[in-house]
Amino acid sequence: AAPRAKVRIALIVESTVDDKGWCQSMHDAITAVQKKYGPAAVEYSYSEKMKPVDAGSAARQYASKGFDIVICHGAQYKNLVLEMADEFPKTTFAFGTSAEVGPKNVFTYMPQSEETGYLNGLIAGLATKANVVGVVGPVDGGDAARYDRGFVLGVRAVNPKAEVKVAHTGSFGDFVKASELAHTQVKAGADVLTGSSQQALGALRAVATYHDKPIWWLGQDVAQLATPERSKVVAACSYDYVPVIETLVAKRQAGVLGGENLPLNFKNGGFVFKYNDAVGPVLTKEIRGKVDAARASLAAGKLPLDWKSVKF
Amino acid sequence: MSLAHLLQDVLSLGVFFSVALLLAALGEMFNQRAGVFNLGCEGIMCMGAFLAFLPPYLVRTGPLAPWANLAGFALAMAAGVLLGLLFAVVTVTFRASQGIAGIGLQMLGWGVAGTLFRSHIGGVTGVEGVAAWRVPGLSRLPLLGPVLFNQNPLVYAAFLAVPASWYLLHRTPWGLRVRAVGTHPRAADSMGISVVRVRYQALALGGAMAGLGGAYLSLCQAKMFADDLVAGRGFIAVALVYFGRWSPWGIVGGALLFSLAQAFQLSLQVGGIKFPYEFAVMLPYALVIVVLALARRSRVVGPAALGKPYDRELRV
Amino acid sequence: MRPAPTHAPGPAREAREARGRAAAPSSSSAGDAAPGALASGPIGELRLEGITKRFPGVVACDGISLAVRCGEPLALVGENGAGKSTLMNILAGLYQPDEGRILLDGEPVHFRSPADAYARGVGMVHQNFMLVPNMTVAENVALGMRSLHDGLRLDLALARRRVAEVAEHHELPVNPDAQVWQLSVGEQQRVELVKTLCLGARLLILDEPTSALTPQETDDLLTRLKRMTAELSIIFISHKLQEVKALSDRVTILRHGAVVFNGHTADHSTAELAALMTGREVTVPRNAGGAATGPPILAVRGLRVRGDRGHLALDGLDLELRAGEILGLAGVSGNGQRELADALAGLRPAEAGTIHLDGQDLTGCGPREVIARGMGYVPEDRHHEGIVPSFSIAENLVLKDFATGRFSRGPLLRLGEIARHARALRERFDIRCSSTGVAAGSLSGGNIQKVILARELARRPRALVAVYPTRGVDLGASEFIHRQLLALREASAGILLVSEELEEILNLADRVAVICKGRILAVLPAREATREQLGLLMAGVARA
Amino acid sequence: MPRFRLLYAGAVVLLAALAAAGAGALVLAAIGKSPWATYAVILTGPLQDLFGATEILVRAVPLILVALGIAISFRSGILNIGAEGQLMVGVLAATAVALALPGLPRPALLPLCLAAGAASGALWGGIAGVLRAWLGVNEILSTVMLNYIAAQLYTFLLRGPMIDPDELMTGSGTPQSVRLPRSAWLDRLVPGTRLHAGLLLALALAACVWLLLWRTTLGYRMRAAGAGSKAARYAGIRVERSLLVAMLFAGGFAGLAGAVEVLGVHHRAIEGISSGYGFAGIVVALFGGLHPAGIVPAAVFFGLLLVGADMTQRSAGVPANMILVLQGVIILAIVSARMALRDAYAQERAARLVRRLFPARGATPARAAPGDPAP
Ligand SMILES: Nc1ncnc2c1ncn2[C@@H]1O[C@H](COP(=O)(O)OP(=O)(O)OP(=O)(O)O)[C@@H](O)[C@H]1O
Ligand SMILES: Nc1ncnc2c1ncn2[C@@H]1O[C@H](COP(=O)(O)OP(=O)(O)OP(=O)(O)O)[C@@H](O)[C@H]1O
Ligand SMILES: [Mg+2]
Ligand SMILES: [Mg+2]
Repeated sequence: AAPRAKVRIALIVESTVDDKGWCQSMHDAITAVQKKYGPAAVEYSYSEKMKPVDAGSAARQYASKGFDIVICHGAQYKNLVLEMADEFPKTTFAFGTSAEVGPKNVFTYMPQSEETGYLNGLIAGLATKANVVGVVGPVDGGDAARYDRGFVLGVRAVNPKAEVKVAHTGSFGDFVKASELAHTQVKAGADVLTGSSQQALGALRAVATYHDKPIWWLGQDVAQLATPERSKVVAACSYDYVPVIETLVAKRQAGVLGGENLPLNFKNGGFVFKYNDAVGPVLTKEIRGKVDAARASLAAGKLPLDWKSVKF
Repeated sequence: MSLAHLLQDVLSLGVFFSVALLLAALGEMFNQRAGVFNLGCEGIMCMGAFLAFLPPYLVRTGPLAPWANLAGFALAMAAGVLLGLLFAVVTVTFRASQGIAGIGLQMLGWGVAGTLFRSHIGGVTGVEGVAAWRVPGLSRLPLLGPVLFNQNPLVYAAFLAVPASWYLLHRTPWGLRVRAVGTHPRAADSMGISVVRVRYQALALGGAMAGLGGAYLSLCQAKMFADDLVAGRGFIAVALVYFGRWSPWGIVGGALLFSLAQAFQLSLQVGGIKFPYEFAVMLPYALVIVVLALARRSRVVGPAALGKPYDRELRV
Repeated sequence: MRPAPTHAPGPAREAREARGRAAAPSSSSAGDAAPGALASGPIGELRLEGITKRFPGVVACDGISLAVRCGEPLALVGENGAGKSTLMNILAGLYQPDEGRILLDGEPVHFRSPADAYARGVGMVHQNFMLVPNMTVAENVALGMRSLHDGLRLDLALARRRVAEVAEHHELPVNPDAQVWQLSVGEQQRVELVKTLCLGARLLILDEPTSALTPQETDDLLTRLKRMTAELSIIFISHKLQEVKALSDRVTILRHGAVVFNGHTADHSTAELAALMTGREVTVPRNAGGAATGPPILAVRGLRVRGDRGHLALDGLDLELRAGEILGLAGVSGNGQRELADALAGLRPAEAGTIHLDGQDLTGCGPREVIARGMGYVPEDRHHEGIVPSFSIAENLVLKDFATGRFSRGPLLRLGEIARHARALRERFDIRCSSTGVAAGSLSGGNIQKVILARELARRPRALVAVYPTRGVDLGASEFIHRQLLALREASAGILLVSEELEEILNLADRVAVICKGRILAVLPAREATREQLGLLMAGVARA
Repeated sequence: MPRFRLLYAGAVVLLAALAAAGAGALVLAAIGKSPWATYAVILTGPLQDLFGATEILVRAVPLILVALGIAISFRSGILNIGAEGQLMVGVLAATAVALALPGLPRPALLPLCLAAGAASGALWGGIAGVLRAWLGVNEILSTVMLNYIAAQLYTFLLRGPMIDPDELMTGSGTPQSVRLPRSAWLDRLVPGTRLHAGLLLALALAACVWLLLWRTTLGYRMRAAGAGSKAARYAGIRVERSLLVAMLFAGGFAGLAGAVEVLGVHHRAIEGISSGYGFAGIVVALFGGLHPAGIVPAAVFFGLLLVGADMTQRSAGVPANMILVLQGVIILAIVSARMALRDAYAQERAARLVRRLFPARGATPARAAPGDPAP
């Protein structure tokens, strides 16, 4: 439902809103909501490249200028949100990833990204001819850690013979290193790769250089389906924060300023998943069948994933 | 997978990864040989990476498309020359402190590239880039073939630049002037060599090479551009000059050591290690330090006038 | 090309002047453009008119006018800081004058860089060597040869040939392929000379060329220069008036940036010249004391020490220094003097042998312990080893004692005491400076030497090692330094005076030890030693 | 002459400011933003309210601390590029101590945390010091490399041994530590702002560094070793030891900056805590002339720049990277200008030029005035 009064939303991100990854998905959701309700109903402003200390001043500036909802899009902003929540009790703050329940004017959100990883893992397990699958991880933490583990579960579920090679660049933003890692994975025999966070684009770009080889990529963001490298992307799934934003707006209108955790999963529509129909024969009927079935069970909440059990 | 196979992969990837560092470090070597310490190498690489990426990004099809990469390299080098000259104005003509000016240049290069990219292109964007070029015949050699002769054209160019740099430094009049100006500028000046001019030239050349190193990153290695694509490689290139003790051979050794270690640690991770991956990521950095600490041979001190602005009338 | 005039012995200046006037102003041919064609005789008359050069805070040259007539060796003398080097740097194109002009055969010339000066035949051998140490002799020469700088390939063979030609023509043997840093000071001086000639100098400016040379090398150089006057004009700067007398026809004296005297060398005695230079009577201090009888204070036995290049620089050296004596250590430089001095100061480890100071074993001690035991050291390289140039004079004066109770309280420095100390020493040692707070590096060479000496003497050392203490120092300051050394001797300290100047050693020392190839060849009472005998010993030709 | 000097200084400063502003404006024009509006926000934005003003100081605190250490090391002849890594190690140590001893009373815990930060930073810096002093490894090389190693160590510890157990339990898995006990927090100086007692510490330490460098035997020793290592060695100073001590100080200060940052601002070890203070600190140190009295204002100026440029994003829509452009051009312009201002030779030359161009005013008045016949 459209808000009764104008809502002012501010977003604080660590990289940029066009990073085809973590930050862009939130930005896209807010602009989608803004479009839906009309710019008269939703005002939106964002700050990019915010180190935690800068985020502190930006968030406070937003709050004191009367923004209603201040979203600090990263768990590293947790403290400053908790601190400011005391000082600005009338403002709604939100940050994620976090599964904790915050104070009464703080929402947290947590993508249960093992689900997206699991679907991609199913495809990888079925699509690999070499039975070697590669994961280009940034740092083993947060939603990336969950995605990677879900991915491993997915591969194992359909192809116990396949080996999943998980490696990390140690950085969220070093594209060149991600590219180096992807090349190393390919040389080591991997023919299906995936990766998370913005650095993954470096890996995707590396995969795309193997034009004429059957080497495939599974995207952790549907924006990747719009890149020139899309011919390598078999499928992609990503976070859809639109429900989160709508919830934030609706709850605020209803007088609830926080105190809840909003998970993202297939069940609540927090994820989108897309095949790349143009990718050709690699996307077999079998794959579609298994993935669709799994997606249905996930959406029904009937497929628990014990991602914590995966060690690598 | 066989050990030989692994070795071949590590070697060929190591060579592939080393080129940006190698080019930038060779350029920095010329700067330092002429007595100027340019910590702004990183910024020049950023600009190089960005500008090299522009033509192939803008001209993807059409009759001009095949030339786009070349235009990219040319732009990157031209920008490198300009930034090198800017640095020369600041440090040679105004004789500003080189270390701090270098950090300024780094911020400027990174900032301009990032700002223009952000406001005119945005996002993270790939380009077709430059493909590997097999040397006919040689590429079929066992082991060496894939390692050395199935690489990007710029890889060959960079490795040819090593002996070329040596020749330039030690067998040409210009090299003689550069070495003199970096060791004993007053002596060079007293023989009618213009210290200022030689330093400008060296900085222009160094800038061009750093720009090319950046172009390698965006057009040959990552084949994409993103803000902060260079991510500190310029600083590593500067460190490699010290590692290589101002000699092209030492520098190529350092660049290879670092990149092979990088390729090795990635292979190690991909092979499934049993310790926290962070320690694998540290490996190349730690290795460079350890090798130097163990080498400990005669302390080759750098060009004697390194870092010291020169003025004829200033008392030494 | 004119026939080379025959060498005119003695003060045959009328003949030379006549030749100079006759010389056509044909001397603008590019320096080395035509290899093989060596300097085509002296250049014409060179005139400096009203040259003024200011540096921040000083007027180094204040309206100086000067003429160098063709083929007439001119000597330029003056105290440290009088402006000699500055003036010559202007003539050589390195500095631009603020005012005034240079005329070559009446025609104004403008030297924007040394290259311009060389192109007109003006070349300079600088006070500090202008050689790139990690290059070969040929490379150093090639650096200045314009004709080699066009192509892509460096034609070192041409440079080598050129060096060989010049070396042969002027009988200045040098090895074109030697690395400069491996050469001795004397050899480097020769290389400088060859280099300057190779680049086409026909007016040769020599800024204190002899200050680092041994007596033999000096004599040798003077003979060669004398011979060269047949072909070249020469301006010669030196603090040693005997050399001035020996070489020059005319002498110009500068003081405080202005010409105070201009005349024929032959018409004046060295004493007169010295008085003109300093503005007062200069007497040569001499050691008048009897033979030292004090107990041995410094004893060195069988000392073996390696030099920088790994060779055995000291090979079983024995030496004994008594309290209250000055022991002169004579020798050609490079025979282990430097290493001996460093070893005595604890800066160089001994491979074998012992060093005892005042009966205590100092072998293996670092500089800190050695200093604490009362050893003083006036090192050779005053700019780098003697002072911290960017530190103030006051700070430099306590470089060895800042941590003692006198200058510090606990961890804190006693700045007041340090300043007082500096003022007192400035007074006592006549250090010429605007204040003791200025950077020591900004002082002239002689004053830097006084700072070092003041620091060392104020510590009342038991033994003092002084290496070339008056090198490059003007007459007045030398005299002063010599007096101070004698006074220290009176205070019954032992002094090891390392010098290449036999005058200095014979005037000051009680005994003379001659070092050659890392051993002491002989120890003689100074009264009995003669120059000739010492010269032979130093060359390793004779035994005592 | 004094009038000329004033004119000269004015002209140089004006030219530098124009050059910097002009270069920045060029880039701003290239992205279609108004230079005037942008500059106005940068220079005045942060000063509009108390919070903005205090934010400047919040940035200045770590900058001062890092720069003080850099000043010590540069003055002692060692170029420390490794403050970034030393700072991170300092964050880790301070956090570890605070978390290990949460029961300690505040007067014990807080100093202990600060000391741990400083000590660990010193240790990290000391590695480079030992490598340089006794193994001849160039410190630029080693400190650059050690920065990367520290960054990995940082994530390793925060992801593994030091991670907040809640993060594991809830499955968020963010690499960050538990919130520090309140007894380890630095006091906030102004309510409603983030300005913390670290500022007082930084100012006090600035005074101490001045004392150390110019008033103590230790400082004398380090400066002597830095300014003339050979002469220092000849005078009995153990130069190697001085280098190490200097690096210990430099690392210690950077480590302390990390500790202060975590105890004063963030209250837990998180990713991205440094904000590049390690590099900015070098700039501040050199800007401040490697002297505490210069470092403090330089840090405040940089704080203004950081906060102000950050605001332009929100109020003028300028991309975040523009901050870097402006910092870059300002640094280049100011270092050039500073040289020109301090360089007596350049000043002389300018004076000469003026005399040559305007002979009537420069050279002749003394001579012309008396001889001037009255019309
Ligand atoms: N580059 C310079 N910068 C500042 N002052 C200088 C410079 N060169 C020389 N001076 C000053 O100018 C004066 C003349 O110096 P100059 O070197 O010409 O003396 P000099 O006669 O050669 O002395 P010496 O016998 O010691 O070589 C001195 O006061 C000196 O301190
Ligand atoms: N020249 C020096 N170089 C390096 N370190 C020194 C030097 N002089 C003293 N130190 C060290 O600095 C510290 C304090 O210096 P101080 O000069 O007060 O020591 P000290 O009491 O004179 O030394 P000691 O009496 O042990 O010989 C001591 O640990 C000392 O060992
Ligand atoms: Mg002189
Ligand atoms: Mg004591």
